[in-house]
Amino acid sequence: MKISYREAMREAMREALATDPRVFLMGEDVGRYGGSYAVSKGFLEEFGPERIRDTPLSELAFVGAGIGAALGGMRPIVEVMTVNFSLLALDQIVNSAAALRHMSGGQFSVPLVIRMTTGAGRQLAAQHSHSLENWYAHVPGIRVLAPATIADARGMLAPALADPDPVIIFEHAQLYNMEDELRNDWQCDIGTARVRREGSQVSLITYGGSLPKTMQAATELAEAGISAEVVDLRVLRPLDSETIIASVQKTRRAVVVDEGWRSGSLAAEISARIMEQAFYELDAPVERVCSEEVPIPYAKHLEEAALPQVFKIVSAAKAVMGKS
Amino acid sequence: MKISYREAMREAMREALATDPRVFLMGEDVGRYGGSYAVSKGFLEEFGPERIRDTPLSELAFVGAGIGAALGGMRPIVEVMTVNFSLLALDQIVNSAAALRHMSGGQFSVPLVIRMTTGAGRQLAAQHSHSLENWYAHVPGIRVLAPATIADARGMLAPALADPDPVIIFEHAQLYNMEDELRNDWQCDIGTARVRREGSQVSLITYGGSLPKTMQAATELAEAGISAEVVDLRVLRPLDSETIIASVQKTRRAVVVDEGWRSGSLAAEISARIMEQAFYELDAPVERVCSEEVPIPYAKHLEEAALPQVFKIVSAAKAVMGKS
Amino acid sequence: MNEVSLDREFALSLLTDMLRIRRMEEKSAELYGAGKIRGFLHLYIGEEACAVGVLHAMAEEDNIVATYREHGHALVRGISMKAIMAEMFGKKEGCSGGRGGSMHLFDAKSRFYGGNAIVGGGLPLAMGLGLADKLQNISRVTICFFGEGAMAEGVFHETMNLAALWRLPVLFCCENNLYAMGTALSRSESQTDLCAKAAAFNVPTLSVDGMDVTAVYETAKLAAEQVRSGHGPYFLEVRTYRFRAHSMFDPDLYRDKTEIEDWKKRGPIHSFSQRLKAQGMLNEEGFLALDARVGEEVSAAVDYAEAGSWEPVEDLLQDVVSPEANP
Amino acid sequence: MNEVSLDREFALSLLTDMLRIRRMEEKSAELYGAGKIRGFLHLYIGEEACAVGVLHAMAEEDNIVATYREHGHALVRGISMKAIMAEMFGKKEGCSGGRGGSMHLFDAKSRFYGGNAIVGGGLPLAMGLGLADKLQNISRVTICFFGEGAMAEGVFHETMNLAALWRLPVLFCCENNLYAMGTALSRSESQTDLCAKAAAFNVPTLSVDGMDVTAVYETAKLAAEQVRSGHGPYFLEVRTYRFRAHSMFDPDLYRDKTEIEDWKKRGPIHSFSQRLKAQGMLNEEGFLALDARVGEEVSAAVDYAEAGSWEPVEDLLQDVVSPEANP
Ligand SMILES: Cc1ncc(C[n+]2csc(CCOP(=O)(O)OP(=O)(O)O)c2C)c(N)n1
Ligand SMILES: Cc1ncc(C[n+]2csc(CCOP(=O)(O)OP(=O)(O)O)c2C)c(N)n1
Ligand SMILES: [Mg+2]
Ligand SMILES: [Mg+2]
Repeated sequence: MKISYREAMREAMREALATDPRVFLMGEDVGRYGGSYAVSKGFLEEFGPERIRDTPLSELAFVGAGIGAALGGMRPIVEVMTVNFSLLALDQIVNSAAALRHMSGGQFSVPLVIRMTTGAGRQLAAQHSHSLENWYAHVPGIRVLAPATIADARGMLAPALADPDPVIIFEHAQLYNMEDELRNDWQCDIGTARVRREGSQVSLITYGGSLPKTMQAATELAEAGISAEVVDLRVLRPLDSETIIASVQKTRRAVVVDEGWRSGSLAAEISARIMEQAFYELDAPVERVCSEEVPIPYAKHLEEAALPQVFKIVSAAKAVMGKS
Repeated sequence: MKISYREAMREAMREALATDPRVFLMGEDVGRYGGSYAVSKGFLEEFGPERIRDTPLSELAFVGAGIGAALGGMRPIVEVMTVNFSLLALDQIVNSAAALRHMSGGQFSVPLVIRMTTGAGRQLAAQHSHSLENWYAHVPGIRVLAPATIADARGMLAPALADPDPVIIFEHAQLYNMEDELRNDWQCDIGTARVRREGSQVSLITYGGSLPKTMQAATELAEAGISAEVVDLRVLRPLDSETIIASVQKTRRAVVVDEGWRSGSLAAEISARIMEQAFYELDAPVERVCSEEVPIPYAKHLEEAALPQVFKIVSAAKAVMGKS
Repeated sequence: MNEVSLDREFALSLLTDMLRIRRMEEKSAELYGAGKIRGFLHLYIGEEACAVGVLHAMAEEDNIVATYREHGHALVRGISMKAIMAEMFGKKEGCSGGRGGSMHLFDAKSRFYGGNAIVGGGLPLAMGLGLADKLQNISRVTICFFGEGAMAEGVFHETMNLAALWRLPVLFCCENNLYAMGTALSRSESQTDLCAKAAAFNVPTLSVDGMDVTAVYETAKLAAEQVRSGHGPYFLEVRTYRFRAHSMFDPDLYRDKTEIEDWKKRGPIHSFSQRLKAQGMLNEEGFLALDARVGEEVSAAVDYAEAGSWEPVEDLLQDVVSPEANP
Repeated sequence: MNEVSLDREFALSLLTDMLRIRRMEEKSAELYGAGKIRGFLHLYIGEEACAVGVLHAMAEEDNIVATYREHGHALVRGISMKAIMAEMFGKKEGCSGGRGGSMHLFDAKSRFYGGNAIVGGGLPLAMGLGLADKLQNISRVTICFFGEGAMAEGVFHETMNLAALWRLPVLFCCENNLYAMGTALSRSESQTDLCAKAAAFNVPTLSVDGMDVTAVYETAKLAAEQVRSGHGPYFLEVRTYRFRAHSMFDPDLYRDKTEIEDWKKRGPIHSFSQRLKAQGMLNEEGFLALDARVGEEVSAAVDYAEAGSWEPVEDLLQDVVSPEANP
């Protein structure tokens, strides 16, 4: 059966709410409004206002409340409407959620899941188009997930809720309407990267909203006679170096695709790791396809120019193949 | 004459306050208390409470006020006590200060300087030891400086205040008591990296609080017969790739030293750029010496173990020389 | 306020401005449907009396800080409808060069400091503008618009305290339309008397019926005078209602249709034109003529936007930092 | 409150706890000078009646959230002086395994949720603990300590609103010592009546003399009862003063020496022991004996800390994430 990414995420949440009384959902407009991306539509009626909690516009406090509730025995899912607004809550995430276990010498843990949408592509301009996954991936003490397929949208929440530590789930806004077959084997781990397409000549390494573009690029590359392997990171912290390195050792070439701004991107981290762990097996320097270093502009053609696109991935791959 | 980093910074501020009536200083305890690191001691008496403004504990609002005041014709210096507390102000920095010029189609600019201390090393534990320079260096629209010498502490503020765009200055807390001769040529640009020690066999690339450690490592390497060049980035955004690449092209080997946590560090960006621009000239993969991925612990021996240290730099350099 | 006798010319200018906002936005909604305008589009329909009443009470040299629901404020403040429409089309001729879109209208000339899509984001910025004026001994009011939803944000609290502590010349204008997206005021604030919240900072407050444009005007004038004469900040609550959904993505299922209908009966344009007619200042013909003129302005704006140009992609990286930036 | 007749045993337990804090901290300051304790050290000396009065009014199952000035709270709550001292030494035997230090004392057993070095950082956390209890129908009070300086932070505003809106069982206890580092209350708040600030959220408030330990106790008990019986949050202001500098780095130049001296005259230990003597519950000998016993506890704690072990450096990466974490 084909379902959308939105429905997959929603099913995952509904299952969690239905099976674990400790789980509740909290955030701006998750209840009465139905979720700003309609992921929790109908939940208020189904689970009631105690478990589907609309919050005022108070990102710092309700994220902090999620931390406290997790400490207090609950399994909160906190929805921060978008990563853009999560800047207001970063203090609680970095200074409390991520640090509490360590600061307390292992006495306390924070089993909290924070979901937020991320990314650009809908002409929402500079303040609504951030991709700050790498900021979060930088912080010890949290796990960072980027489901990019229907199966991961369906499967990642349960292990995230079972994780004794804070987990951030990034849902790229452009993925919600994506539809695909949900097979029975959607249950998954939250520790490993996955090869989404096998190939032999170049590794295309990506995550989240850039996965569909990268898959498309691989198809186009195949048409041009280049065999590209696509690695979906899935888990941005801790990174699964093994899968990345294994792929690069096989293909000897890599392009990293990342919607974050280029400087200081997650793509840089991947590139550095490949450098450190597979330098002597590389036939060409690793390339990055990232966002241009500009606050994302509103005008459609400029926004498109600012973001990773299929043609850019294709031409980067050709370049590392020496075929530009 | 020998002066301390603190005095150099202080002289720079005093000069700015004395010569430009648009300049004022604002932040927690900058006035009556004299600055939490005593950088502005005596300023309240000298310049009065209108220009040396103590603020309540309201990081988001007073940083935002700095943005507004800059828009309104002033040249504010906002002191955020430490980078740890700057998390509370990130929204204003990223979503307003950095984006306003672009969002307004170039109509408005924000000539604001934000100073903050950064770094660990004084056993202040997990919530007071962050090195998040790379987060800031990731954001288009701002300039990020890391004065690491007495001359830069003295010289960087004036061009930062003259910059029409927001500038963040990171002062590593461990540097304040460092003393050195202040020569007459302290005036400087805020666009380039600097070779602090010439060498031929390996480039040690670093910034901020890690510079003294790296210089020390270079000395020890020299004693071991290895000629290390030390590059001080000085400007973390925009990065001066040219100086970095020129050094690596000469030495063919590099170690990046960065107090940030390893994953997603600025060191990763440097490594990725070297990969992209000097791959074929490298004799060995670029190594990174970063902080361990742990909220910085209180106990002295553990804190030391978590941070870059001279011996780690030395052994990384030897490793890239194939002499580990 | 119905009793106050009005200068006809002034009254008509208020009505005209409300109509200009209304018609421009109705057109925008249509163009959104047609894919000409994209991104988020937050309509101000129903709330026109706020921007019109308040901004008519301001002086030319005053500063304006607004939200993502700012078409009306931008227009009344003097940004041409053409430049606004072009901006929403993403054209180079737009008031933000096409980079900002509906949520980021800017205009240096009229001291319009934007359009801000972070709820509460404009509050400290406005306070800082006030600080700059105070430090430079400039007698000017900065007016900051925000919704009642923004009052839950910590930044509201921090900003009010600082503005009051430093006695800054800022007029805080809360457009209380009772909803923040789908969240009703009573479900987001433990204290729903917004003036009481503001008063806790020792800031004087006033509340006014936001469906009555002259009441808004008079009240804002009073508040602005206080601010201008150096008494520090003022808090003004304008009680209003949005007739449309929060944005074009909002199915608007969280409020009663009857509630909306009740408010519409008190619609600011409708009620004010009725009143002018009753006072003999306007007749139906006059209204239609006015509306027609506004319609022409809207058409001209759309034509202008349509004819505008796309900024070359090569310019993408312009205006991120200043070109004169060292080095 | 001087008139209330006291149970002797209870009175002596209050006095003892205040003395334990005082002597432990005096020793800590000495050890700081000797380099045994490092990092930031914020002394509570002068404020002992707050932690002692409030925490004696709490039940064993209640939750505690404190600040970086929390030695006293940790001790009164039941963390052994040995474990606190070892923590400040950075030893493995410390209550946070040596990872936290003075600002991050934790103890799961006594539901002591730390030590937080971000001003205001504990507020939403406490509110969340209250939420967890409410959702689980657990009758428990979460008490959150913070300074008056924290009330300027936006997070105070957001937290109070949410706690009040959701009627959460949280007792917010502001230790108003009049200064936030070098910033006097009157230079940081436009409204210096802190109860008025809290009342703006429709939260009931009480203010009490923080130099009078039994007054604090009685008032906290009253407030806690309200919270426990399901009436939602309560705000308690404890008016106190710190006799020492903000931290060991603070030269303390921002307040009058006479102000400090005046407050010292009302010192909580001094005044309470005087009162017990006046009521015949204590004599000088008794006091000295008590103090000697406390001195022994302090010595034993120091010995324990001194004899403690350093965690092996190889364990550095432990307790960053759970070892059971799915890989
Ligand atoms: C910090 C932040 N959080 C959330 C949002 C998403 N959001 C946009 S508008 C809005 C409601 C704001 O309500 P209000 O302040 O009352 O203004 P109104 O839309 O009613 O004019 C929300 C939640 C945002 N833009 N910024
Ligand atoms: C968010 C944040 N900003 C600034 C600081 C630095 N700082 C530590 S304590 C303090 C003063 C706090 O005063 P108050 O809340 O009154 O508590 P007190 O120290 O008087 O007990 C400041 C400014 C901090 N730790 N956290
Ligand atoms: Mg509203
Ligand atoms: Mg205080």
